[in-house]
Amino acid sequence: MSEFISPVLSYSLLSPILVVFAGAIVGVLIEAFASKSIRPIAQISVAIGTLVLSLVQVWRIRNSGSTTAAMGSVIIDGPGVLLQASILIIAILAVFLIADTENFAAAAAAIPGSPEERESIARGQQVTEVFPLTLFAVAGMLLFPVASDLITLFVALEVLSLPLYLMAGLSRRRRLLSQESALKYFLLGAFSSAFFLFGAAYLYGYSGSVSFDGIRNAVIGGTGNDVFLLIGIAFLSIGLLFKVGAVPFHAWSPDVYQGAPTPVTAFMAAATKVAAFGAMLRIYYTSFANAEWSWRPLLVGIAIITMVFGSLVAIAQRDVKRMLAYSSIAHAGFLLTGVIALNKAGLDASIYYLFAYGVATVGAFAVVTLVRDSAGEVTDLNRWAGLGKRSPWVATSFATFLLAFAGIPLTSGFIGKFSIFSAAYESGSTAVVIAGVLSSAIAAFFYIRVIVLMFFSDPLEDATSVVIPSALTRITVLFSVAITIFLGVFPSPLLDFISNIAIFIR
Amino acid sequence: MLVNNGLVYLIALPLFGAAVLLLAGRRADRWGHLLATAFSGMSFVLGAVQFYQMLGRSPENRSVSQKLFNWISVGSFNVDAGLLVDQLSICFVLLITGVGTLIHIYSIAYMDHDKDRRRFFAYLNFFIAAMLLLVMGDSYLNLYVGWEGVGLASYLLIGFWNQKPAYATASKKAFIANRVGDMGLSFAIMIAFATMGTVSFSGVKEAAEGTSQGALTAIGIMLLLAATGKSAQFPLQAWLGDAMAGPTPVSALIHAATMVTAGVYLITRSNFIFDAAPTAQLLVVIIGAITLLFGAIIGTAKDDIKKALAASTMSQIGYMVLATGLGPVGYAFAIMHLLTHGFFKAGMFLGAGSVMHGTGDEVNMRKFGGIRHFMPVTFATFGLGYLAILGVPPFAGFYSKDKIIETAFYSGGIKGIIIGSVALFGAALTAFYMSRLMILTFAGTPRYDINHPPHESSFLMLLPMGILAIGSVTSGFLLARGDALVHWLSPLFEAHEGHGEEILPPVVISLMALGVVILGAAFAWFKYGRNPVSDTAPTEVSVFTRIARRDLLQDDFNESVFMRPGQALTRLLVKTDEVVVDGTVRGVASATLESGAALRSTQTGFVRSYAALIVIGAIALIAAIWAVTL
Amino acid sequence: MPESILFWIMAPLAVLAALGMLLVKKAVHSALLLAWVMITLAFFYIAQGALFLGIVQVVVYTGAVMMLFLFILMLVGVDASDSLTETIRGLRPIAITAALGFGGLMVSLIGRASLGREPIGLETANAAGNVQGLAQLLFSTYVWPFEVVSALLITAALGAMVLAHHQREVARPTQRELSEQRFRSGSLATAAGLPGPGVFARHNAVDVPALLPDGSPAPASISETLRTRGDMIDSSQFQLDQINTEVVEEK
Amino acid sequence: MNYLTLIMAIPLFGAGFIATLPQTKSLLAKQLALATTLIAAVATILMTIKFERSNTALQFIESYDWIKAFGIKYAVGVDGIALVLILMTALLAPIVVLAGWNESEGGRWSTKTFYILILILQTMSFGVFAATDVFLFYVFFEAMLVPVYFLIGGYGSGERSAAAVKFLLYSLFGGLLMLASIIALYVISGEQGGHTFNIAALSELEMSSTTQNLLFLGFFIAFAIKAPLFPFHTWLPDAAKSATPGTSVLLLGVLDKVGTFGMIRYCLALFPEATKTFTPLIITLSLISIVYGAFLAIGAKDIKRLIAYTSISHFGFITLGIFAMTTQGHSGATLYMFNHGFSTAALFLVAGWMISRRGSSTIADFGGLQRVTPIMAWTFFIAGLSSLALPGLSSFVSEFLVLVGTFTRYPVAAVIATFGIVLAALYILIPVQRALHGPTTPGNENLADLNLREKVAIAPVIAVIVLLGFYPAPALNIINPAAAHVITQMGFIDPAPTHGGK
Amino acid sequence: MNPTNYLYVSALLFTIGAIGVVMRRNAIVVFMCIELMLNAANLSFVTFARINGNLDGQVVAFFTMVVAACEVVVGLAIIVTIYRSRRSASVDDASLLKR
Repeated sequence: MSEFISPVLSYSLLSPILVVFAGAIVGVLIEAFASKSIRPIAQISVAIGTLVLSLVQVWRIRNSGSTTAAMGSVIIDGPGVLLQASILIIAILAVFLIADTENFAAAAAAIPGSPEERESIARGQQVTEVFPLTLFAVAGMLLFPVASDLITLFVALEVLSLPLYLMAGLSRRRRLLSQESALKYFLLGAFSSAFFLFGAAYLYGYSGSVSFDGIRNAVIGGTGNDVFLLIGIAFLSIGLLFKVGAVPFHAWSPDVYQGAPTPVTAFMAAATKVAAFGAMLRIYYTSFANAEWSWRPLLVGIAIITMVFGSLVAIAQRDVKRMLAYSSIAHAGFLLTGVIALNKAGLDASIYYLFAYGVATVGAFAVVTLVRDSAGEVTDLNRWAGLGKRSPWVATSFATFLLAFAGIPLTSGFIGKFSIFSAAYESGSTAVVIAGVLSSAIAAFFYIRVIVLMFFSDPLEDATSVVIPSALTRITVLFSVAITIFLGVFPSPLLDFISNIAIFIR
Repeated sequence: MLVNNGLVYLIALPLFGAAVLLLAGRRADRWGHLLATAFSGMSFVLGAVQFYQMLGRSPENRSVSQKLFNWISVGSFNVDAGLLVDQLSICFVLLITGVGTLIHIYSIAYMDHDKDRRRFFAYLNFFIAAMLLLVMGDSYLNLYVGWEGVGLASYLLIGFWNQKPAYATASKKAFIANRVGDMGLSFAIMIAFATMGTVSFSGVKEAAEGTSQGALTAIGIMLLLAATGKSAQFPLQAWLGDAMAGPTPVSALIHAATMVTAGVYLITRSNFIFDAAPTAQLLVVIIGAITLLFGAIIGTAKDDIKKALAASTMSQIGYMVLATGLGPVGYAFAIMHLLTHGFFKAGMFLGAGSVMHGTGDEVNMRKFGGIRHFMPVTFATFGLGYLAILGVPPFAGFYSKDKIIETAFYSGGIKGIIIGSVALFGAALTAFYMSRLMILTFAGTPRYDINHPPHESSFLMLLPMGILAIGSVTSGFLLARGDALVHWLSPLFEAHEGHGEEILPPVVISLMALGVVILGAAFAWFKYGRNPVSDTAPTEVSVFTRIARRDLLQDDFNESVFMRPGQALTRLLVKTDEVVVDGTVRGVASATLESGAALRSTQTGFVRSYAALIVIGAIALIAAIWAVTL
Repeated sequence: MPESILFWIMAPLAVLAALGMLLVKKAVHSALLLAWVMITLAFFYIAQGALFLGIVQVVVYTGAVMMLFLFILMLVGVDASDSLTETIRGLRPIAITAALGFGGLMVSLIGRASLGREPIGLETANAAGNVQGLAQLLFSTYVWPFEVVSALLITAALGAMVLAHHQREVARPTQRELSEQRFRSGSLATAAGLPGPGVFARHNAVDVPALLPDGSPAPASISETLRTRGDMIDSSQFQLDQINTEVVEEK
Repeated sequence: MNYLTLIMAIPLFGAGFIATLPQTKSLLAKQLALATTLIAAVATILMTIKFERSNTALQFIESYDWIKAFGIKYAVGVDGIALVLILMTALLAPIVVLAGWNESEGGRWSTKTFYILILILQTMSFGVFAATDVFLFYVFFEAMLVPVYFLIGGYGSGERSAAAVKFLLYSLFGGLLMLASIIALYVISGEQGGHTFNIAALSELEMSSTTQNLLFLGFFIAFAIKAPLFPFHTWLPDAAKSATPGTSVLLLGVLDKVGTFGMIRYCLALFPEATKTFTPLIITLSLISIVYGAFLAIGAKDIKRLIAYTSISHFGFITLGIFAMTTQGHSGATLYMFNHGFSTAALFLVAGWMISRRGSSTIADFGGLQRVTPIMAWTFFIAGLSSLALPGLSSFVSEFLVLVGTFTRYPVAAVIATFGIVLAALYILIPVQRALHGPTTPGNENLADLNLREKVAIAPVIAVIVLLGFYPAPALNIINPAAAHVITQMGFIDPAPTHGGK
Repeated sequence: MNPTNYLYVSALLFTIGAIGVVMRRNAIVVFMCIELMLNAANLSFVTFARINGNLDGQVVAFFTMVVAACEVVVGLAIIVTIYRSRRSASVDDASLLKR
């Protein structure tokens, strides 16, 4: 028996993740021991403090690169750091939304409509467990794109997923829908993890190793045929594609986006996408890069179907959250072109796109939380009619995000689309670029329809009102707008920053 | 070539007058007509001075030019805004400004009661300017500007009383017909530029030598098309009758004396092209011959005094065009007839206007009769014009028309006989319808409302009529004496060797012409002079008469061949645009929407079907793997 | 050799049990069949040199996880049986085709696969004992995910708390408070407590209201939860004259 | 001095300034907008004076790095073609503001917003003509859709939001096709010595003919939609009908020119071979546009739609001139763009006044206006004459140059196009007859004639129309060298006279 | 004995699990089917561990069990919550969110 090697962990490189874990545990302890009255403020402070601290840590390690930060389970490198930073920024914005009142169930365990629930609402309660749950999810997301073996990847996947399953069911209003979305998310999520795991098994079988590097070596110097490799790639991809919401593994996302509390939707739509694409980029760019002949055509097909499907179905939506969900499906298709590109430009573009898209998404959902009537959020698009007249600033912000999604110049979305499509074209994937351009045209259709509705339609009788945004929500919206426009007009600093440090190390 | 920097004032004065009258608005109502008349008169004086100076120079040095500025210059396409006055132009200048000024004077009285008289004079001045530009431009493109300018003036004047929809339509019709002709002028210019690289008269004349027959023929035919439009020649003649909607002085000036003769000017001016393109020249003759008869036949059937005169104009211009088609020998005669016709036809139109003025704007000759008793001066001046147009010696028409008939006969072979006979027959018809007109109007028993007898017009109207009548009497003699005009113009044309084959002595032809004129007049006398005339047109008439009354079906033809199909095409295209072109756009949009709605149904809400979707996706992936690893 | 015998006996049984899981109506039967499959797998693990896993499989999976399942099944109604008729149109044929296609393709693919190397076996790896080998990996190479898994456990606990734990908003009233409340409520009718459910001698389940002296049912005798849910049985059907008293003699 | 940046900045500053005003100060907003546009116009005129006419190179060049990672620069510069279009934009803007003094009042939003949008649009328009970086051009090209969209949808009439959406989607679709081509160019440039968007550098790329053809189409369709060319025109009548007259002027006068300008600047310069390949097709489309647009104008019942259709016909001429590849055609087409801006402005503004007085845009609702409102009728008539290219008015020079330039290379095309001038007479004179002539339609007896503000607004337009008709040299002198340069660059030589000649 | 046989079994079990998810309506049974799929994956891991001669696969299987246990807790909590709200554990009843 070989000697036991004591594990060495590089705490400084892991500190962003560790800080978040620690914050989550502090949150749990607050739940356990703090009195109800101070819980909300304490939780918010801890959550935001944790995330900011973690962001600071990320900044400090931005130029470090290491494959041995956690005994080979984690690789800290440029792309990882950038993605972690993106996740953290998005998470901070999302936490601002989560911290706003009126979003989460008063008592999640109470039966909807029961006296107990009424009692809790009357007492002004709100579940505060969402904060530690959020932090756990963030921790999982931070780990997901830097994981460098299949075990860590799988564990991180579950760490980020489980809290989200739970959070989806915690809505204050329309709780049946919320719980339904939690159930759907959970069942399908678990289903897809099974595929993921099965794929991981075959990759392990093919390469004899669970580390990405081992798989890469096996791909390069593999003996025998590729059947196991291909099965492995296919099934592992199903798990990842499920997370990013690519067709045909997308079906959960509209339902979950609609049912979940809007701040949670914002969080998972933006941050999950970053994390999942981060992991995809790493694994496809490193482990599978030399087998690109096998997966690229498949991904091209999926990307095209995803873009077109997402754009087409979004047109038919009458609910703003569902529409954003389909839009996010379409964007998953666009982002897949970055994976397909398989070059440095594609990597840079994907990271840029993920950040820009994530921020705009959080902003868009933040606006959704503001449009309410007496029964809570109003997501029926027809009732958004005339919003521009009553709340021009809210409507203008939303329009900005929609224009960014549509890829209109001078918004971040345009630079993102341009860079990602040009990277894909550079790699020779012309078909996917053309499909992307065409579906952008389709997508513009429904973004513009919403703008028309807000600005050019007269308000309906049963007016929805826009709540005065709380300071935190206001920060989220304003920051998102500012970033969206700034990145559209002066993308250079970020682009240069990304291109300087975004290099995968092995 | 001499340069004279004063030429531009000829044009600038009336143009300035028009601008002042239009811009000053109602403020100029009181003195506007006088100013306009003065400007027109000054132009005439300038023209006369010019003419006088020309007379003092040797024939080769008579043309003067002025370069105003470089107008359009792109690559090798280089056109100056330049003026040219030569022996041909000066004839027109004098005619335009002279007759024009007379008509200005006439109109002061004629339009006295119209509250828009100022506007009328502005248009008249504008017309003078445009027409002068037409005849003074030194290139086809400059001519084109004047060409369309007179078209615009004509449009404005025909539609002067455009509150009547029919008049407005008439003006539009005139403009459109002219535009068709203008298209010909455009083509001609384009071909000229493409083949010769220049569009100035001198340049084209120079280059015509080395240019292929085909190109020249094409240019010639296109110029002819332009001429048919402007000069109301077949097949673009239909607008002229309707153009009588304008005030009568307009008909006299524009639609009798000057503008409609612009086609003759154009062909004459382009003699170097037609001389080198016999096919085009033959076509000119044919068009002229057809129009000559066409107008004459229409003239026989018209009861509207102005329309009868218009038909006569068309026919007379047919003579001129025919003459221009006869080559070097014909040009001078065409111009001569043009000038004499300018006098007598303008005079008759003014006379007709005077009659109308005296009878309360009645134009139906069947409502006249015996007017000579009430309007002796008008009768006298009109009668002199009548004799002139009939070609009775020694009145003006005798000198000009007989020459044309003669030249037609002498143009050679069977062609000469045919066109000569046509011209002769035209003369007979002319005699018939003009006599009919005279008889119906001035002779016979009164058919007007006895309670409102006609009255003679004012001096201001009678003065121009008198002057023109003098012209009708003397101009032919003056121009023909010693072949004055022929010699005057000869430096412009290719030298020609006398007449063609003289198949008959000139005297015989003159006698024949006189004979047929007497026959025609006599026939008219028998038909209208001896019997009382009904004050409504008889309805039981032959089909030929009916066709003649309908202007030989010219409008029916245009309507069924161009207008209706055009309207149908328009409707079809509007429909096409809506259903096919925009329909495709909307179809794509709605197909997108519908496919979105259809795909939406895959989202059933059942977790199990979502799971099935994932399984299907997985199967697709492994099926692909299965296929590639075979 | 013994392994093949084990395999060829256990594997078909496992597959059959798995298929049975799909086809049986009652969820609890499915659970038991699943437990069987898991135990089979435990055998397979042990047979393949994964002794530790085999034991953990039995302890954790079959023991803990499956018990949790059964527990929840009890909670939601152990009797509940699934109707197996398909209600979503077109799903069954798709599912069956998918099953055949998926299974067929997988089997065909695995049959076609080659690794280009012979199976090595775990003799070397397990040389120092399977548990020791695992431990070495777990606590050195994979110590990071091992630590991270703790987050998962906390999440699970937290989740269960959020969704299932009712935090009491008001202190539970004491016996004394309750009886004082009863007496002070104005009417003394309920001072002695509400009647208990059940029709004496005939049917005494909690969902059958007691009969009042006049023979009418007393809804107050039923738990409020059942009443609001509507799970109340009409007690009149248990009146003596309504009951079929015919005695059928057993043959 | 950085004129181009300056003139782009002026409206933007004005917009920013207006944005700070309170909602109620709408008069001040109007005055500020007018002042801003006037200042911009003066600056542009100064720039035009400074422009070296004989120099065919780009002038007033500025270039700064914008997005270094992609080699994108903020690079501007003008040649004669771009300059006249910028000048046209600068001159039209104050006129539009003055002419449409009250048109913001029926809108969905405040007056202030209206002028902010107008001024932003002006900046974008300057940018789109001045950009010498393809990416920068694209940014302006797309971004200028947004203010127009809000101008139509927010201040228009009738089915305004549907029209706005149709306009935006159609344009976006074209823009995206162009984006695909731009991406391809970017990638190809990267393969051939470094990513760049500089037009001059891009025009030297080596491409296979298939690539060139495809990329050409990407650009061309975008421009054909913008211009618009048959069969991509159907958005225009709807948009023009719904927009306010001032917006319509900017839409047809300025925005649509981007399409034809783009053809010269991008299609021709970047893809000379593909241009040659597609010339027959494009000439055919141009001819169809000329005739088809004219027929639809003849059949139009709505005055604004009519003007829109006439523009389709005119854009057919412009495209024809561009692809005739002769100096006359090119100069004519460019001059046509300039002139069309003014003649359409005149038509639309006067039509707008007529409509706002009558409350209807159906031609049949007018009649006899010449008696009631002579000045308005006259201005409309003159504008109409300019539209039908009457000699002596500015459009004639350009139209004739296009025809002559086309004839020397493609005689048949020129012949067909010439038929357009007859149709033009019809489509102008028919509405003139219906609206201005005839008896005064009941309800129109008391319409007011133009007031002083309106006269002041329209007078310069008419003046330009007349002056350039008689003396086009000032414009042609700027255009000619640039147009000739394009032709030379493309490797074309004007056909020599076939016979004789001097 | 050839370990590949275990792979066949694993694949079959995985298939059955997947189809079970599609075919069964009871949320708990659906979830059990997912567990079956995870077990199938585990079997593959163990088999591959044997083939490859290292213990990594077994470690993964071990992790899977832990993860699955957590997942079960969360999943069942959600199912119970739904059941309490709707009195039904059928996944088909939870279909308000659609289209």
